[in-house]
Amino acid sequence: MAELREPIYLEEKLKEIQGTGRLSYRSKSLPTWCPGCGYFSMTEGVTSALNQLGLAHKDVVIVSGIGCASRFPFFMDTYGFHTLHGRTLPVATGIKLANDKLTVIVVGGDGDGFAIGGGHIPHAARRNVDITYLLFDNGVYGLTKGQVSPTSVMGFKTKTSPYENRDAPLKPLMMLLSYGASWVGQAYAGQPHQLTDLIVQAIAHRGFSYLHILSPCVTFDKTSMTYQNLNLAVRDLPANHDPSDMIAAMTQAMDVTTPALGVLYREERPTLNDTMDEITRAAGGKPSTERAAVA
Amino acid sequence: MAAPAHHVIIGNGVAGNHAAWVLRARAPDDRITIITIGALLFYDRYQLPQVFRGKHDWRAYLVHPPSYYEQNRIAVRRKCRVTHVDAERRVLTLAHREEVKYDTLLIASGGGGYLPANLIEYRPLFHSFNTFRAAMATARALPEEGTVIMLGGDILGIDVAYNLVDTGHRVLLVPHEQSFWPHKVDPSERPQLFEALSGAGIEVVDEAPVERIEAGENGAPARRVVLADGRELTGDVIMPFYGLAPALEFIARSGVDIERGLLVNPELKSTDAHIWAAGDVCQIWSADENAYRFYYGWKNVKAMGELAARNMTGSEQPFQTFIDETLTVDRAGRLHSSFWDYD
Amino acid sequence: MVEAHGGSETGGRQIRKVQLDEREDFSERQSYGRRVVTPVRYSTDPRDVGWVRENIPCQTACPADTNVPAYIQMVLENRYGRSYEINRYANVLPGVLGRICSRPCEDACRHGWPGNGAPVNICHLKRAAADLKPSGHRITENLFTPSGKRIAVIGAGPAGIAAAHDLSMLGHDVTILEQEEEPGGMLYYGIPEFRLPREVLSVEVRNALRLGVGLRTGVRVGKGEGEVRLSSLLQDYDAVLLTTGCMAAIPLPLRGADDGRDIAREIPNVEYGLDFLTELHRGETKTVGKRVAVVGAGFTALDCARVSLRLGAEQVTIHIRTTEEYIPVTKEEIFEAKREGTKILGLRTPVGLITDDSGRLTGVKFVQNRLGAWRAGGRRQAIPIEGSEFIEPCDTLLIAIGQKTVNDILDVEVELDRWGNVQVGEEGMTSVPGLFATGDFVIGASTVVEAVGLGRETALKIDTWLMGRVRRKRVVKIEPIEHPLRERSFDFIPPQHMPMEPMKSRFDNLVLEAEKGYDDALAKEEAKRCYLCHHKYEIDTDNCIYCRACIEVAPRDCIKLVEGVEINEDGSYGALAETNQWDRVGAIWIDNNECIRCGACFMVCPTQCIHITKNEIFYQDV
Amino acid sequence: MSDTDIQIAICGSAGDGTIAAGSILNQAMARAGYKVIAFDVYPAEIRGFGECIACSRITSAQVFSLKGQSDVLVSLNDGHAIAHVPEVRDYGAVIYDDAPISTLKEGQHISAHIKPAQLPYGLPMRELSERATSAAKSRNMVALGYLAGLYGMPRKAFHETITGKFKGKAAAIAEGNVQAFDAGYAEGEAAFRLDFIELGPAPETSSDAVMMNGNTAIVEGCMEAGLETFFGYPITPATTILEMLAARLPKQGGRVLQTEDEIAAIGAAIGAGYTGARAATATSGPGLALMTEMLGLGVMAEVPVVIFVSQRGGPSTGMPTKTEQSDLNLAVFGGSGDAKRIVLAPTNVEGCYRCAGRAFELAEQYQTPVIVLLDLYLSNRLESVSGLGKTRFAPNLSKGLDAWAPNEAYQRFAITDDWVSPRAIPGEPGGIHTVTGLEHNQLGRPKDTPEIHQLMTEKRHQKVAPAIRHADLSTYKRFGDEGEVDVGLIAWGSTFGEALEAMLQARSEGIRCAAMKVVMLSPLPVDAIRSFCADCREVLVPELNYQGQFANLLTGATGCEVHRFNRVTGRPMQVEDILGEIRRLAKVIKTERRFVAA
Repeated sequence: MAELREPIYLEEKLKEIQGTGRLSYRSKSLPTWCPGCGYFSMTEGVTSALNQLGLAHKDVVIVSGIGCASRFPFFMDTYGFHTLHGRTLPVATGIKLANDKLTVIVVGGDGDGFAIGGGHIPHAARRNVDITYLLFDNGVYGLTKGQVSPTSVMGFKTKTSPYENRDAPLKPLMMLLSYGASWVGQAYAGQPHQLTDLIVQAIAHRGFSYLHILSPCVTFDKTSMTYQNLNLAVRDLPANHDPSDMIAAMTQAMDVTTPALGVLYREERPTLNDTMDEITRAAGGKPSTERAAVA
Repeated sequence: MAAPAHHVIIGNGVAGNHAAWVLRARAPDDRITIITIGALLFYDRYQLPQVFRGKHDWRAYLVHPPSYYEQNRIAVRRKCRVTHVDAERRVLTLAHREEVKYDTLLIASGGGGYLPANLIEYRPLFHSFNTFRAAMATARALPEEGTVIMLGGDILGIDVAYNLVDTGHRVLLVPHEQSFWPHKVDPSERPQLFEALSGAGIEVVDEAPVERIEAGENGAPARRVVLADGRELTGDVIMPFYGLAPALEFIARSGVDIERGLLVNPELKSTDAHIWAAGDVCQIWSADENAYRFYYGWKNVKAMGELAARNMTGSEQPFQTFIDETLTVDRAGRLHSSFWDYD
Repeated sequence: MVEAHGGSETGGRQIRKVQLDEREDFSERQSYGRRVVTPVRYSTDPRDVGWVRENIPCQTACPADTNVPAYIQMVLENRYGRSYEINRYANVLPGVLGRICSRPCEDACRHGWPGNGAPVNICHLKRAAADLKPSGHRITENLFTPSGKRIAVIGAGPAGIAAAHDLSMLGHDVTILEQEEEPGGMLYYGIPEFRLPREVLSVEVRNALRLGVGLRTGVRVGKGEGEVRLSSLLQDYDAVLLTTGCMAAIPLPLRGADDGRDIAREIPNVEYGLDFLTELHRGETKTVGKRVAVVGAGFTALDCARVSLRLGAEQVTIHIRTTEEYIPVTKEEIFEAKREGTKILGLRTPVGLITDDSGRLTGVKFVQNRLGAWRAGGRRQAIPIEGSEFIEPCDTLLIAIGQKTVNDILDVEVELDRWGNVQVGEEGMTSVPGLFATGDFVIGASTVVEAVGLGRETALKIDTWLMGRVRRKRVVKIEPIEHPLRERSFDFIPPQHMPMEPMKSRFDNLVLEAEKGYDDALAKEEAKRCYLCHHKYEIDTDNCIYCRACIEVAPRDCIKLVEGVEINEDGSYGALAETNQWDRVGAIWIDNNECIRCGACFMVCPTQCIHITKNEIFYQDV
Repeated sequence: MSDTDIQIAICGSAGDGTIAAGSILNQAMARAGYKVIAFDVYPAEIRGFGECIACSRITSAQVFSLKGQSDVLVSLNDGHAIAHVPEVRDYGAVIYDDAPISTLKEGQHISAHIKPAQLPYGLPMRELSERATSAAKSRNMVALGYLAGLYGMPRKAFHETITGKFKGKAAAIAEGNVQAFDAGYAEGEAAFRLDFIELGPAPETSSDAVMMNGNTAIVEGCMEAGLETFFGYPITPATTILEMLAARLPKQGGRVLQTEDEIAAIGAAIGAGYTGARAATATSGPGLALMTEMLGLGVMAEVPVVIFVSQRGGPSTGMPTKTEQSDLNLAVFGGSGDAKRIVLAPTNVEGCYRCAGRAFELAEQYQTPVIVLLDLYLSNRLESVSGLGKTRFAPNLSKGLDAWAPNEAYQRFAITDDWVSPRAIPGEPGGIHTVTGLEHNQLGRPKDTPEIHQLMTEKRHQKVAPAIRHADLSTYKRFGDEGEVDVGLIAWGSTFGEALEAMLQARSEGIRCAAMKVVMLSPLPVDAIRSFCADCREVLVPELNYQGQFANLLTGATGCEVHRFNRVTGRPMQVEDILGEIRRLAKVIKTERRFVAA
């Protein structure tokens, strides 16, 4: 028997939503993803997060590659850079290196990130570039109309895996943990509240933060990573989970059948820009930050 | 500058098209739109009986070539049914939910075949002749030398009946008080008129109300009419001709006055300042008769179309009919109705 | 994506199909008082009250406040008994109104709105509930404790009966005084039996009075010999309710007949339709001539015409002052009359009666009219055209141009309005303390359902006056619904036609009912057509990700990108302010006025943020 | 009854199932024995927004291109379709949904735009779809059914095609679509026809003729040439080659791998080629750009490998779903250094099939990468192809170790009189050697002396020269009037279809003209082109790029002056446009003649 919810009164809700000012982070044009796409929760999540963190529109750059998710910058009212397939992280690194003050957010899908762009992730992670990487994992190629992806589950049938996908899917969370990402979390597009909360933490984190977002493709995956299945599968991290405990994080990351949502791992360590400053100092020069202080 | 005025005409018959022509002449820069439920451009309904003579290409019936409408910038919205007219906002709604604004509206939607209430349930068993499509359907359903049972037999029907007989078909006419409509025939004259029809080869049966109508099981005859007195008539098609009933459903709830037809003053303006009417659809106030009355026949309808167009564009003349409604039998014993005249 | 037809690919929910036809009948179980317990909220918030008003047009249109969607849903669930009870709660004569109601609800039905097709045959379903309820069905009444108050109701018409029932349910001791031999008023004496079989009427009337209402028939209230005085009643009872309706025919206003005489009454073959029908139903034998002319445009006029045909008239013509468009009768009724052979001629007013030397009527003189200004209720004025008189020959003339109240029964000073009807105040009371009045007696000739509604309303007002406080509050009852009960395919079901008696046999006698009523299959099929407007679809904006999956599957323009909403001065919602500008879209919202409750959106929502609630008017005892 | 020639344009928004409806129409009509040429235009978004047009020309006699004006327009989305109403001929039909669900402003409904001479056919598509499948998404099937019903197209063929299309999916899906189709079909049959569009009887088709598009033909060629390994990465419009091979190649023991990118794809292919296996990859312009580095390695190391390239609008990501012929330079010259390679550009679907097969022979015979250059239009264009399986592609043409005189030490890059060295493959005894991307000597050892680089560069160029005379491959061909003509057309790739059509029409108008197709772009059949130009008063080179890349190529190689006719609309060349150009040139010639005469 369905439970009875508190009444929703439209004008009150509208006042509340419009009052927050998060809508101002949206562009004017409506997103063009398939209706129902998990990526819509990205717009809601990121806009709310930027709003909660009170970041100025002009100080935010969103970088994307090729793929469905990469259209995101067009739906935001911030700086955006729509680069090439899989080549997002180098661009983002360059931007962050050139300007400390910018908040750089990279968005991409599983194909863009782990297939063609796979070679770039480990290096962005171990250098601890102070950027946020939002990876929307839908386990399939959407823009090329449905081919198998590196995170596709085994047995997944696509046009390019007509005899079922035989390759074991990547475990991105374990990869990122072992690559040395200093902040690793997981969220689910079907739970927008938590997603927003985690994006806030990821951006707030100083260093390379990786948020893995389970985001169903409603057009090309009707069997495996669907909302129906995920609704039943996902769970929150145990209340006693310690994000500083790599082993615990790994254990959670290993569980792909009932994905754990929340912050798996967090550590503080010098970012790429920090080390750049140190090298500058070691070479006897003046780091940009200090020069700024003098001026 | 203000947008050019938009004259919308509902109906694609003589009245509507003639009105459009006159409007274009009098208002070179205005928008003119004809809205019709049919799929065809304006064609000559008086030629329709030709379908029995094998004239089946609709282009042969067109009054104007398609280029005419482009040259005169007359938009013809075909296959569009008006479902509502909002006289307040001066917007009419089409069945596909498109809203069309108008500055002046001319209702020239003509009349559909009238059916007595007790026959309505048999509608699917009838053939009609009011459109090219209906005429073609009838022509296709009617075999060589086939039999037509004509119910009522208004003046339009009698024209069709003549053509049917001339093309070697058999016609059984079941008379009704509506026979010879819209002529008001004195009961005493009816026998000789039916005489004349019989003379022309139209078999007139004794008048009796229709009891029921049946479709023949597979294998001829296709149709059976059972009369109240038990008589049975069989034929290939049944064509009811009980006169016309104005087609006005769409405007019923828009506030203009309607009795049987749309009520208009002698200047053809309805009770709404922006809505006019012309043709079989309108009941015009006649001062001398102290009543709203219909005027039929090609000449009247054309005159109404022209007059409406003039009054829509500023003039103020009243309508007067040019034809006296006569129904005569000529020396050859053939009926002649003044409603048949046209040029 | 061709392959993507049907089903729900997007959503978090699995469809659970409801096999409506295979449900067992719960109505007995209901009568044992065991109900599935569901969480409920009662609201008096103007936004909720306004929602019900805006979104359940049928109930809003119903003078008796009948909960239409609820009882139709019961038909769907094969619970005819329960359906009947829901009806009976609002009006105690469902079987009767299921046959002869004027159906304001159907004119309002959302299914009849532009683009939605034809309205649901609500009235036929009401009758179906009455006809098809299980043979062992028990009536439920929730009774108040006895109050010790005594109330006299004058007149056993629909208003009187409805009031009497509700008053006695509220614990009062009620007595009805009726001048005729049978209770029912116009229902019994006005409406012909081929439209309303008498056994249906009497059973429901008796059921209505079973709570101990005293019924004294053949008792006239008035000033005359052997008539009960109103003044004495006022002394004997705590309250007296006048529901004597409009039992007098309005005389035919003829030119040159301004000396007060009513010529019509002096000519043998001229009768007033009301008297004609009343006498007929008192059991007198009535006859009509070959050509019958009826003047008037109400149900009475049509009844007169149809009765005349059954009495052997050959040509029956109804003459009306305006036109068919504007007369207050259902289109079905007009169609049936025409089908039976009645002619209806418009734009004419009778101005004189033509008689021969023997003083018998040979024809009626009419004047041609044209339509004039608009009057209340979409009626039109008819303006006579000078010099357009003409004569219609006829053998019988039946006059049914209206009814009025009879006030000569009052032996106390009561304020009247300019039409001679008694005036009542806010609390339903006349200028005389303890003397209440309602029904046609107050508003003039109207419809049965209006009378029932008024009777019910006044009963509550009397109760409030007697008890000194409001004991019944009108609130909105809100319950959660687990999943949609409808399918899109239901919307394509055509209206189910009422089975009719074949023409041949119709005229055999006066009692053979013309409408046969739905059988179970027809009723279920028709019930499927109901949108169940009391189901409210809402988007939980907190969980909405604005993905528009719902909009894609919407069958109409019913889900909208919203930036604001109008608020009416009574606090209810007005129109939604839509926008396509992404940074202005505050919410994706379901426009319940466009919504046809197909459930498509519910099925596909990825974050399961669409909820359904059942919103109904509920009378709370306080 | 008259010959059939109906062109149908189905227009909708991406996600309306426009393309799907079109492909079912094509397959069904081909199945019924008609000739079909079809081409789709669609946007990059998967669903919801951009404009899609599926255009099919159904004929009884073979034609070479689409008509400028369609006979029927089916609108699945008025917003997009309205703009295309003028592209329907007089007395042509416009089919649309006459029961939309939301209120429209005047002019937003297509019925407001149908010209007086055109004929409106409205039906409640969405409603019928919902009735049939209680969902709106099979609108396209309803519309298709209506079309088929209206013109009495063979219902059975459609049923088979639809069920075929959904094989492997839930049975309900196929059924639903068939129901929707039938719902529309019934409406169409019942509709009162006013147009004069006639569907003639199906022509007699040679038993082995089948409908296919360019990519499918490539796959057929690969299958028949015994392709053993294929590596690919999804990219429009080449993706379907990978998709089809993924499904089919394993059936005959071949192997397909979807690599993580184009760089890896060609790398793996070259590795496989080195082992002697027949190897290939497929991509589009952007992918080819990535591959050029590896391509250089292939040339340098003389490894046979075949690269199928389907061009799309560029530069950069450009117009992924629009056609263009602007990768000629990249294909012929792209890469670092003097990297000579063989480039074939088929001009029609059957050509795709033959070139695919021959490409492997060429690669082996001349031990070098071979590029087969298509474009999106040719990749997606459907034509009927016959003679499949008749062509026996040589199983192996490589000059093997047996061609080496055994008494000497084996030289992988030995200089021979035809510049092609005997090639040993791993596993062969006595053929041990090393290949490298560095410049090398006959033994394959790194060496950068002036003589070696001079010699080896010459070797890599000279060895491929005879390719223009390759057996059973027409690397060029002349059509139209023999001998001297006024106007001569030289065209390549997909554009040649339009060029030929235009030339034929020009002749019917009494203009003396001829057309030459050039299939091999590198090496270029220079002598043939020279003599053709010599025959023509004026030479016209129509192509779908701005620079006139082919005109540049052949002028540079032959020194012949040509008129360029360039279009970069993202759409195929229009026959009318070329024809106009021919008329213009012919007129000029005429006036010159008059001037001379006077």
